[in-house]
Amino acid sequence: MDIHEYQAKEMLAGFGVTVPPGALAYSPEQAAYRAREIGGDRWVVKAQVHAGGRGQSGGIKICDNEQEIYEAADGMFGQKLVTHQTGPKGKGIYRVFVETAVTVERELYLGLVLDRSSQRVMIVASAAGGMAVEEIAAEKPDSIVRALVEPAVGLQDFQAREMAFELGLDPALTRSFTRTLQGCHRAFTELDATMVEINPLVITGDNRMLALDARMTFDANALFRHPQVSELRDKSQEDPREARAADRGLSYVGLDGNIGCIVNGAGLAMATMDTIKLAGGAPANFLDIGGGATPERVAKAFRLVMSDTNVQAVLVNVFAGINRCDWVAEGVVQALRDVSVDVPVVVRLAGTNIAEGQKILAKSGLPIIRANTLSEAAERAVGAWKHDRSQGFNPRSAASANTLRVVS
Amino acid sequence: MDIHEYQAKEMLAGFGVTVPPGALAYSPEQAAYRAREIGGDRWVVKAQVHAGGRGQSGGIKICDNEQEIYEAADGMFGQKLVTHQTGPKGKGIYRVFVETAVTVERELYLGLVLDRSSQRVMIVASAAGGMAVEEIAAEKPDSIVRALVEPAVGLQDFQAREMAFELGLDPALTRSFTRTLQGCHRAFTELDATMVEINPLVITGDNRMLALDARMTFDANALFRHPQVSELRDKSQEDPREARAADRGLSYVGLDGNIGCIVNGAGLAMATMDTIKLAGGAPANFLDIGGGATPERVAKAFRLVMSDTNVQAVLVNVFAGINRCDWVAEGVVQALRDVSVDVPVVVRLAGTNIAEGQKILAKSGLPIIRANTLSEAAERAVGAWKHDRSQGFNPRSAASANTLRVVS
Amino acid sequence: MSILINRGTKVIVQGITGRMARFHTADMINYGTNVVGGVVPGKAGESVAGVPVFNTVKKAVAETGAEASLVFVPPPFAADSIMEAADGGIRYCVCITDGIPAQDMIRVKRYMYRYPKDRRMVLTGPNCAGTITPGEALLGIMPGHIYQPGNVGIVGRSGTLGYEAASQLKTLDIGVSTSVGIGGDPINGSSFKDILERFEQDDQTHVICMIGEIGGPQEAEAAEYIRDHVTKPVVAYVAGLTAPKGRTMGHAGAIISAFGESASEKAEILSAAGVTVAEHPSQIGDTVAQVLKRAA
Amino acid sequence: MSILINRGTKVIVQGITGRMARFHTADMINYGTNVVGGVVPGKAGESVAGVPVFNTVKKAVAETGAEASLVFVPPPFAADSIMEAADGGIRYCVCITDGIPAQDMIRVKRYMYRYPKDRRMVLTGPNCAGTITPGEALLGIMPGHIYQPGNVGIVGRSGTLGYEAASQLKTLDIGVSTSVGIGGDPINGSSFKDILERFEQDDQTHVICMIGEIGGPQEAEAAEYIRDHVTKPVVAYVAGLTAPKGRTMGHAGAIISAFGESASEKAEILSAAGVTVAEHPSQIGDTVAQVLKRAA
Repeated sequence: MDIHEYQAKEMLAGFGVTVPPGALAYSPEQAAYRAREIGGDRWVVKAQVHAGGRGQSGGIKICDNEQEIYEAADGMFGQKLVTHQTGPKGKGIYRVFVETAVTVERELYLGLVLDRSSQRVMIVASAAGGMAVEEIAAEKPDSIVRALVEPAVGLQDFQAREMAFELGLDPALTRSFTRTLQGCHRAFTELDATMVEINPLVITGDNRMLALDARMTFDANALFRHPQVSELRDKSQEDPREARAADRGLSYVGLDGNIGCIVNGAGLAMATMDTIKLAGGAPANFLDIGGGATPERVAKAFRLVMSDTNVQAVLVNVFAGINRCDWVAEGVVQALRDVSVDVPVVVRLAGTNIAEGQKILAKSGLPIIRANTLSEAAERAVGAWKHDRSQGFNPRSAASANTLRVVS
Repeated sequence: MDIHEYQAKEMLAGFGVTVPPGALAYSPEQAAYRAREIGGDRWVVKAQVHAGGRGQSGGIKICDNEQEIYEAADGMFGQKLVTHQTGPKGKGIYRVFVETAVTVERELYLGLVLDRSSQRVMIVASAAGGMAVEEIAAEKPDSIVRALVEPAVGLQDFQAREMAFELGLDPALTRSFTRTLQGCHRAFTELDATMVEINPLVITGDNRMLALDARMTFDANALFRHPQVSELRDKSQEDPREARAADRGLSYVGLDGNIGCIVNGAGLAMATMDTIKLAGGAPANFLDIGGGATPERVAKAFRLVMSDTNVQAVLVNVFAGINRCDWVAEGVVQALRDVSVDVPVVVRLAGTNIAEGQKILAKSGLPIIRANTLSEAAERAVGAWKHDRSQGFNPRSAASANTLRVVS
Repeated sequence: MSILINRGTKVIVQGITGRMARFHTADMINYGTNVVGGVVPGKAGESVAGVPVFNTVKKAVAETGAEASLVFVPPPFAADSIMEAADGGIRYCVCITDGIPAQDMIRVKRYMYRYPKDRRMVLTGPNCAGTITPGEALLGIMPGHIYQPGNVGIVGRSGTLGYEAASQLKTLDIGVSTSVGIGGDPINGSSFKDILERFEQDDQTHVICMIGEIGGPQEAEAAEYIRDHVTKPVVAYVAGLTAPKGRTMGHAGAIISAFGESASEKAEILSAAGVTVAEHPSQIGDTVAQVLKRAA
Repeated sequence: MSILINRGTKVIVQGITGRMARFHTADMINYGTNVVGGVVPGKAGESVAGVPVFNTVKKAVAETGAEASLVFVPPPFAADSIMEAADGGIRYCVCITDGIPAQDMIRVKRYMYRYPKDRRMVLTGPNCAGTITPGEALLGIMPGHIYQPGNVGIVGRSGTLGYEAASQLKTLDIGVSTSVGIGGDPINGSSFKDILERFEQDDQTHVICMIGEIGGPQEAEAAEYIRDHVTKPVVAYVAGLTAPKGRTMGHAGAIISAFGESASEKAEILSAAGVTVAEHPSQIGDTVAQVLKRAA
């Protein structure tokens, strides 16, 4: 789960990380008013969206007076900010953060992540702050210093000092860096984060260390013990389809293709997508319906997949283990009776009671295209989609012999 | 460092341990008034002293109305409570705790200690609560269950459950026990305790689990990070001489004998006491003056030792390592000139520059009895004391040939 | 021979009174697994599918001699249950639970290392389908009938994709020595490498089939291990060719976040280490069959 | 031979710029110890007693090849410094600091175990006088001149009582192979047992002299170890015959809190394990002399 910059800063400040004075605004008027509250004579207005790369995309403006602040904020509110991290659709700006501008002498990078290799928390720092960590890794790999946190004792001061000296900080800043890093680490572990990033971590003209930008992401599995983090969820920043899927216990990721996928299990879902690709098609989505392929779940899955207007064929691939195939087949038939599906549907079932399952599909009278193996399923789905296309059909507006039409 | 029962309960309650409603009082009037605040129809008035065994010594009274509370408290205030843990002098009662009386179905014992064998925190519990853990260990050793806390991960719920089931608790109480134990453990580690004891931990008539009595002691070495614990120190409960010594950086323990000891190093101090005993005498105190035997420190030590009116001879035993003997000898001479010492003084110096040290003692003109070895020193101190006694002198009131008299 | 479990392995189920656990306990017993009991705090004295329930793992081990455990406990309490198993004398634990916080798993792994190697519990999962030695014992939630006894060792991160592989093999009349699901979480009990090591030492296993997916360094680490230490032929498939970078696919483990974590990079690394990589997920069975023929 | 340190051991001093540390660094160098540097964060470039100061232990080890370290850092920061030494490649660390919180020491000990045995640091102390191999090297704060080279290994909890023993030996013209102070704290880096094990394996050590005191289980554990594993004669003295139960004598370690922790109980346990116990503290030297004569 992602949160906004201002929320991350507020959290980290609670753990002893120093941040510039700032305040949130929901309107241009509020932005100008809050700048006066903060005081100073130079401010930064920052669009609050769940994505990096705001600076290059007009999401960050430096202002010298309240009029400029008003105008900067006014230009942001209600806009979609498109950065290299948002995808082409961009993310809506509904909040801006007004912050005192500081004079920056040096920019550092500081990040904490779950490192899967060591199965520990890893600290990554670099003297080359201000650019994305991927760029740093590509362009200045030697500037990166790393440390692993021993889970038995947590991050030790000496590790922070070692990094600080590697970064070339003077003794006073070494202490600030240690405090900052220990604060980030405590926030990371106490709040079950999966990532904490301060980029840039700046050294000001008066030799103070400040977190100029901050990002945190959280372990969704651990939200049960952090209601205060759950409260920070901002659905305006999420893909509405993915968010809706998550609310229904399905795992959905929208893609660019046009063959919708309904699969049980993440690995099999990816393999299904791969097979579609190898058969010459393109998957419209990743969708894992999870363990219990109940009729309700299958129906929800169909609704979700069909809500993507690019979808021109649907491939259902369910490997029934615990759930017998006959039961899953009933679910598919039921779903197709309940949900409006006007594109070809290919169903591949495997596992327990496969014969009974096939019989149910056949008996249903629905124009379901059946397949026995994964590759057969993919080929038939791609074939159905190509056939429609070659016939000049727009399958979402017209019916064809191969097309299923069930209206709820 | 010890704290009072009511303070321990307040702390543990902050960590989720359930305690009966109660309030502190500094006078009998306040005790009666606070009982009304608490409500209920039966109360316990408990003397707040740093010692166990209050019940058998009149430090705990059950009262049925405010008059009884007033009288119980009135009988306690200003008294010295003598229990098997206080020593014969007892401890002064300056605060009483008024608590709602509860109906007790079962009494358990729960203790957390630093276990030196495993070098971990050990949990000790017993179904035989209400008596001292030493008695439980002697009389019902089979009732004791133990668990060690793995420092890398802390106390786990399963460990608490295992104990609870061993204690024969039902599932609902198993959950209460787990919460209580986890609370105690968090208090132990977060506050750097060396002991947390709930005895008895009771199960009430309505199947609730309450801490009826609680004790905590803290690691003096860790107080620097717990100012809120330091604030709970109650000097009225400490031996004034030991407290004064501690304030001066000396480590002093009063004993029953009459040969005062001034030694550098705890091990050597104990060995010196042992030697006195083996020579037929009895040490009046343990006193470790620490590393730097400066004249000021030695003077403080003499003042402290002489404040014990039982002292009839003083043995100084300093093994000079870093501090050369000549320097220590100067310190002793200086101290004897500054402090009124009217009993025989035996000085044994060893280590660096011993010859120079001896010369300084001899030259001082003070009637210092010198010794070269530990046993010689002890024999001479015991001899001087016995000689005085056989001459019928009361060395603290009259002078003798062997007695040093220096008035500041 | 087989790895991790066999016909004799005495099994307990932690959280046995839950709906899913009851179902799978019965299923495991039907398969022939030697299930000897269950553990649910406060439910000692009850019985599920004919086996007794105990309050603690220690008690269950003392009474039944249990050696293996299946954890079916909800995410907030699962880490505690795994540690209880490790402390209670269990030698092999499969954790099915999906959704355990990553930091809990870091702690669990740290905890298991407090025990000397000769009594350190082996954990597979969490968030896995379990382990099966076909014809002998099933410790998990997979459908037993799709596995045929034989000498291909399967190890994979994904549950249903593992079923797909096993059923492709069965269609070709190829059997499985043991199939191990290591689970899809970023921090898990055993890695590919840990299981490969066991298959390498197992006489019954002639060929190893490894089913990876995008995300994480495990496949690359496995490749290095195979290159240096595995003498048996290894077939691999890596799911997620079509997965975009930076998007989580279904479970926290499946996200491409660094170089070498995409399916094609992993396939390349495995090939370079001498592994026969199946390009299509539907060719896993055929590829194993070819390698078996070559090895024969 | 000797244990832990010798003439060649390269030593750094952590916290070298403190007043006490400066004094003892000069003292150690005068004694002949191979002090090669010091560590104080932020003071790189300075020098103390002719040796360079570094910002971190890692840097000091990289630049000087240091193998041993003396920690002179104030109590709130000492645990961190010990861990820095353990992580920085130091093989043997003596911590002089008195007053480290017990929980910090529990963490330090847990931390050291993260390293495999072959690169795990040995720690003695905290709250100890240090270690000396007479005539070769001194790593601590003891007066070097009271130790004569020879073949009695001394291990003790108390500093000045250890001096007392060494000087009694010197008076009798008996020398010391190595003398190790393990410190008076309840949680310490090395126990009697750990050091006895080293003396047992050390050719130069013919007789071991162990100086215990009241409180804690270490002497009883040592007795058991001596009975089962030590072939060399052991002489022991236990201070605190006159110490009352339940009162702390000078440092947190010296408190009798359980059965077997009083001086007389400990003496009895050691005797039963075949140790020659000196009854009087002033007889430590004589007792060692007798045992040496018997052993010769």
